[in-house]
Amino acid sequence: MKLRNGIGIAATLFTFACGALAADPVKIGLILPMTGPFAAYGKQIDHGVRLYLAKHGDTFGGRKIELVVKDDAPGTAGDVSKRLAQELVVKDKVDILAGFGLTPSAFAVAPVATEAKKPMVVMNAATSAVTTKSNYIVRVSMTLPQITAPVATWAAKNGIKKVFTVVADYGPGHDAEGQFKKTFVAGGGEIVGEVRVPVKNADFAPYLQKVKDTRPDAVFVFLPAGELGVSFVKGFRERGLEQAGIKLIATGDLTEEESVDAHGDAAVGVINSFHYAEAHASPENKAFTEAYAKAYPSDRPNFMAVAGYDGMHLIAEVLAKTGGSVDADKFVDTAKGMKWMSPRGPISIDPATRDIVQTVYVRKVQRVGGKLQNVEFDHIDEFKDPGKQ
Amino acid sequence: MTIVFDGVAAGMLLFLISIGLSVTLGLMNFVNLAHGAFAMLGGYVCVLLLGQAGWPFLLAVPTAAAAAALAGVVLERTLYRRLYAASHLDQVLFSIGIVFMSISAAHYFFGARQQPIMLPDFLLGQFVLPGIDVGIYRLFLIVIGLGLAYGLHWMVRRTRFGAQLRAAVDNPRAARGLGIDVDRVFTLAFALGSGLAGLGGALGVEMLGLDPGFPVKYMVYFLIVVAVGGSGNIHGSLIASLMLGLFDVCGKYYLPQVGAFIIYAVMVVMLIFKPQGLFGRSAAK
Amino acid sequence: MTAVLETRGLVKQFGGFIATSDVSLSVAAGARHALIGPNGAGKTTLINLLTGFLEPNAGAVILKGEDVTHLAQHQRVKRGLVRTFQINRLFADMTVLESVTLSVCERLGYGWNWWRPLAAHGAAVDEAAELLGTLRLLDVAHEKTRNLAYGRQRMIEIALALAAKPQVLLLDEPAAGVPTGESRELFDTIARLPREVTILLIEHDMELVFRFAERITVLVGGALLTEDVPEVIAKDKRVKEVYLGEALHD
Amino acid sequence: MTPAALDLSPLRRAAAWHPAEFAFWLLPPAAYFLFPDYLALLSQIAITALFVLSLDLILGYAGIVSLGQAAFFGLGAYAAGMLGKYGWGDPLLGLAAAAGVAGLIGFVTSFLVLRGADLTRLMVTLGVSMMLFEAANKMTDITGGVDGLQGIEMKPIFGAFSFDLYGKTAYWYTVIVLFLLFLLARRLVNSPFGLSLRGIKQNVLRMPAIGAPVHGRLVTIYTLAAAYAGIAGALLTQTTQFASVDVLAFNRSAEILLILVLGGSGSLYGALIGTVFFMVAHHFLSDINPQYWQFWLGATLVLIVLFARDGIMGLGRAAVARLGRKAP
Repeated sequence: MKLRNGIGIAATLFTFACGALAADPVKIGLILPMTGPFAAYGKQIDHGVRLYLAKHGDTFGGRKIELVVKDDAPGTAGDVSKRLAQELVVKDKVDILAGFGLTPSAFAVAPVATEAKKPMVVMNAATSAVTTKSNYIVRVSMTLPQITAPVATWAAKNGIKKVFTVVADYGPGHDAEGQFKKTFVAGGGEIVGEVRVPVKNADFAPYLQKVKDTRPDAVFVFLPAGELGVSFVKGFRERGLEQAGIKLIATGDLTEEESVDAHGDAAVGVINSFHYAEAHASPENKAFTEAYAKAYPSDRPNFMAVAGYDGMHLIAEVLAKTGGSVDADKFVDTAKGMKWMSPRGPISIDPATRDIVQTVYVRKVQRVGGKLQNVEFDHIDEFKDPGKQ
Repeated sequence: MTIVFDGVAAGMLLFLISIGLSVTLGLMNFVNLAHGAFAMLGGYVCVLLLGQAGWPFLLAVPTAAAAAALAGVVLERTLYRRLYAASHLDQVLFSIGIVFMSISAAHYFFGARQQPIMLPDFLLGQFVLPGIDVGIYRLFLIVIGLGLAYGLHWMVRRTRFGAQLRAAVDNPRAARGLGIDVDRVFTLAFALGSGLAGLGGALGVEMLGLDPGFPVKYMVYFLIVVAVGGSGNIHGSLIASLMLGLFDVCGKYYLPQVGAFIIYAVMVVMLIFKPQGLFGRSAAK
Repeated sequence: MTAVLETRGLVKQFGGFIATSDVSLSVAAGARHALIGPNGAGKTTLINLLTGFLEPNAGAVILKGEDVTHLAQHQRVKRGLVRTFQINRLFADMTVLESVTLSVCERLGYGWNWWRPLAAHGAAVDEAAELLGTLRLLDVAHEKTRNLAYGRQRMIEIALALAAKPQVLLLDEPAAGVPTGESRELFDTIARLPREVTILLIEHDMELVFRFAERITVLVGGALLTEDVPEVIAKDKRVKEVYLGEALHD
Repeated sequence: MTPAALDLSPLRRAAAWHPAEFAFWLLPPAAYFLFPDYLALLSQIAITALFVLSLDLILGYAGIVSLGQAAFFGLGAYAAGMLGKYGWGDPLLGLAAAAGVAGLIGFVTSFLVLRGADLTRLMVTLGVSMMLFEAANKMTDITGGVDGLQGIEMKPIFGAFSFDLYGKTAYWYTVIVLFLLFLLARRLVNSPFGLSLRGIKQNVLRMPAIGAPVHGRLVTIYTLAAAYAGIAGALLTQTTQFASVDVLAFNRSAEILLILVLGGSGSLYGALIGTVFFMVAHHFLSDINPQYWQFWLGATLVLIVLFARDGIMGLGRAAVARLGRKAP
């Protein structure tokens, strides 16, 4: 009796185990800043990921997707991100690490991905070197040089000879400054002044006055999205730099959809280069923006939401192709060279660097149907990260 | 010249956003780090009235200040008054708690994004005088700042309320003995402090932006002004703000490499030579 | 008798107000010397100048023949010049034994010892306990200072000073605020101190002063008015006028 | 010599090990076996506890308010990081260097910081740490800026125990360092030196009048606390192989102040228990409610200030006292 029972239990357990194996969900650990100064990043990426799952179902390659979100606020503290990654791997037993609002977070987690052999899908962190930190990293967002170079090229080609650069005084700012200078000077332009402004800066008056006094053809700005950009653009208008014949050119994060409304009409006319605009005209984007508006009526989709969406797409496609395998090497091999039509346009994963290759657009801020939009008027196709060349 | 004007305007903005703290910290001797939370409230009220309700700017700003003052009264009546006798450290922690709660609440109600603000046309742009470009909004800030400084100074020094307030702070028991309603005086003073915070917040949105992180982002600036100015001193705060604004703007214009250093360096140097602040009362608790 | 503590032409100004004006005072070794004067005469300022809490604008303080004018307070304490305060300055959250042991430790130079626990410094603890015995504070040795009655706290104020083994003890109104019965006990304790300890006393209660002091200095408006033995001071018309004037003002 | 009437045992008991303390220190080894999945969090708790301890030494014992302790934490973190980057990745060497650098800067800045009253100290410590932050942020080439110092390689401890993914080595390493430094702090606060610090905190004006050199004592403890904070920073770098300018950020200084008050300042165990409580609450609240957990943190703070002034340790003591009254 006892023995039979024992066998019965064992058998039941066995079937359970097998059944569980087949339907075992794929766990994705999303490490994002959900509070603190970069809370908006986490929110947008989270929205993008969930929107994808809502639209395309949550089962790929026969396995259900399960998300575990961890808040690594403030997002700049690598130690926190790393600890969360360790926990996700060790305790929550996730199969894939994803998210990463800011570069330090991605840098700190990279060794965990390598050691634990987990694929790591970077959905924002934009410093060029991120993908070199682990062979399991795939990036679906952008790199800073990638979105900086096109506006420099455009400026050099369109009669802008002298540029004054204004960047936030921190790592990414220094990178943007370097890339702009490199591309712009190579294109025949001249940098007539450069200034690095503190990240906590209440007043741009002295810098703007300096720009005005120097009288360049244009001023190039890179500032973290948020009140700095707003303050700069408003100051630019107030001080009459436009009337003094100075153009405002920037990377697209200055006027990305989430913060452009805070600029108001001051932003109209800003020329910038970026990889995604809500106003991008394509059926994919139309479907995406409509679904987004329905799911999150109080927010506007921006590049981070799209990166979350595309990151999830990449994971889904890989799972479908590998039949649900989450082996890191297999995952990365499958992801390499993958091409698809994203809401932002055609994109692919560079097989050599595992970094994203995409079309970068040159846009101008305009009012479209009462909303401030970045309207694309030029583009560079299949643009690779120039920071790695 | 333009740089000097900008420096004065920047200083005036510092003065506007920190003067409320001069009242609570300086006059009432309460380290209210939640000052920025009241300022944020003023900012949000102002933005909502302008954007959603379409009120005119000049009406929305005082309403924002009134809303912050009202919130100040409510909180003072329920919570703050229990801590008047507590140590500075307790007050710091208590008000940091309020800051955290306000950040989360703002996040909940308004989201994480920057709030837009549209100034009326007559405050936009600048006009050019020989040798100096005058930003109209900056000029507006300077005028309001000077008006406030004068008004407050007059109120504290010349009115009955000011005298009662000073008496109540210096020696509450004696003040009570003189028939002053100390509780009421403190409530009013706290309302004044938070109302001024709200006013500063509303006027500052244009230049400082507004998102849930506001109370923390600018906390350091409020404190610097009050610490350098010496607590409890309207014209001390004014002069400290103007000095910091001028140093900061000129430093950034002429020595942009030094950047954010200047404001901290100025503060530390000043405090080393004048530990009580520029015009401090040495009788701090 | 030689002077153990002297001042020469001490001047202290606060802004335009002259708190101490050209005070030259001499306290003999072993003296029971009192410093009196109406409110605002500058007695406490003078004590603050003697102990180094304030620095004089001019003049010198000489302790046992050494010019200590520019020494820090704790260095003067090390040289035997110790004071009590008019308003208690105690360690509210320490036990009485801890407070006094702290003072003893500082004198014995244990204050920098950071490895062995307090209890292991037997000599210091024993000495503190003995002092508590003399001052009849043993029963509250393990009580926190803040929990004691005012009279006993006043006694601790003196214990802290005595633990520093003063050669010159400056007592700033030791009986201030103490009920009469207790103040008598307090003065008995002071009177029992050995003659090696020179005492300079500031006191308002004239009865106590005349019972205790063997020499009295009168200070008015920051300046010395007169100095003599109690019998002479008691008859001095100027002194009476000064106190009468104060009485009228009150 | 001692009068027979006086029983000295309360004084001895103050420095002797209480059974509850032994029990407390059994927790870290127990946690290793009970929560093997949480070792990374537990190591960070140990590191934060050490950092809070450094603040407790100056604030809780000597009464120096500071909003700039992250300056020393960051210096230590960078000292260890730099060594690791340029090939001297031995962890113990890193700790020593971190303590040295942070202690040296602590010593130098103590002369600025120790002037003035509370508010002045608050602002000067803040100012000093902000300037350090700005300097590190400017020197991206050296510090790696916000992106972090690249290429930190840590050698195994004693050449035998390397840092692993599960955080086992990191855990034992941080806990042992914390324990040793706690022992040192415990000796210190129970010594005459510690007593003199309490004296300074309780009545700074009396201390010179009993012959204590107040300034010298404060400089000493400030320097020592800086070294403690530096070691905590070094531990963070070594266990995460990561250091960015964030280690110098203002919110770290503010956070440990909160933790210390939550736990109860002026008590070493207050610092430790406060850290455990805060970090665990933070961890679970932010898991449950990642966006709004700060609200509950704020509410807790307000309640503590209003109703439980001495923090968790104070509540504990009150509870023990009440039990004690009821029991006999």
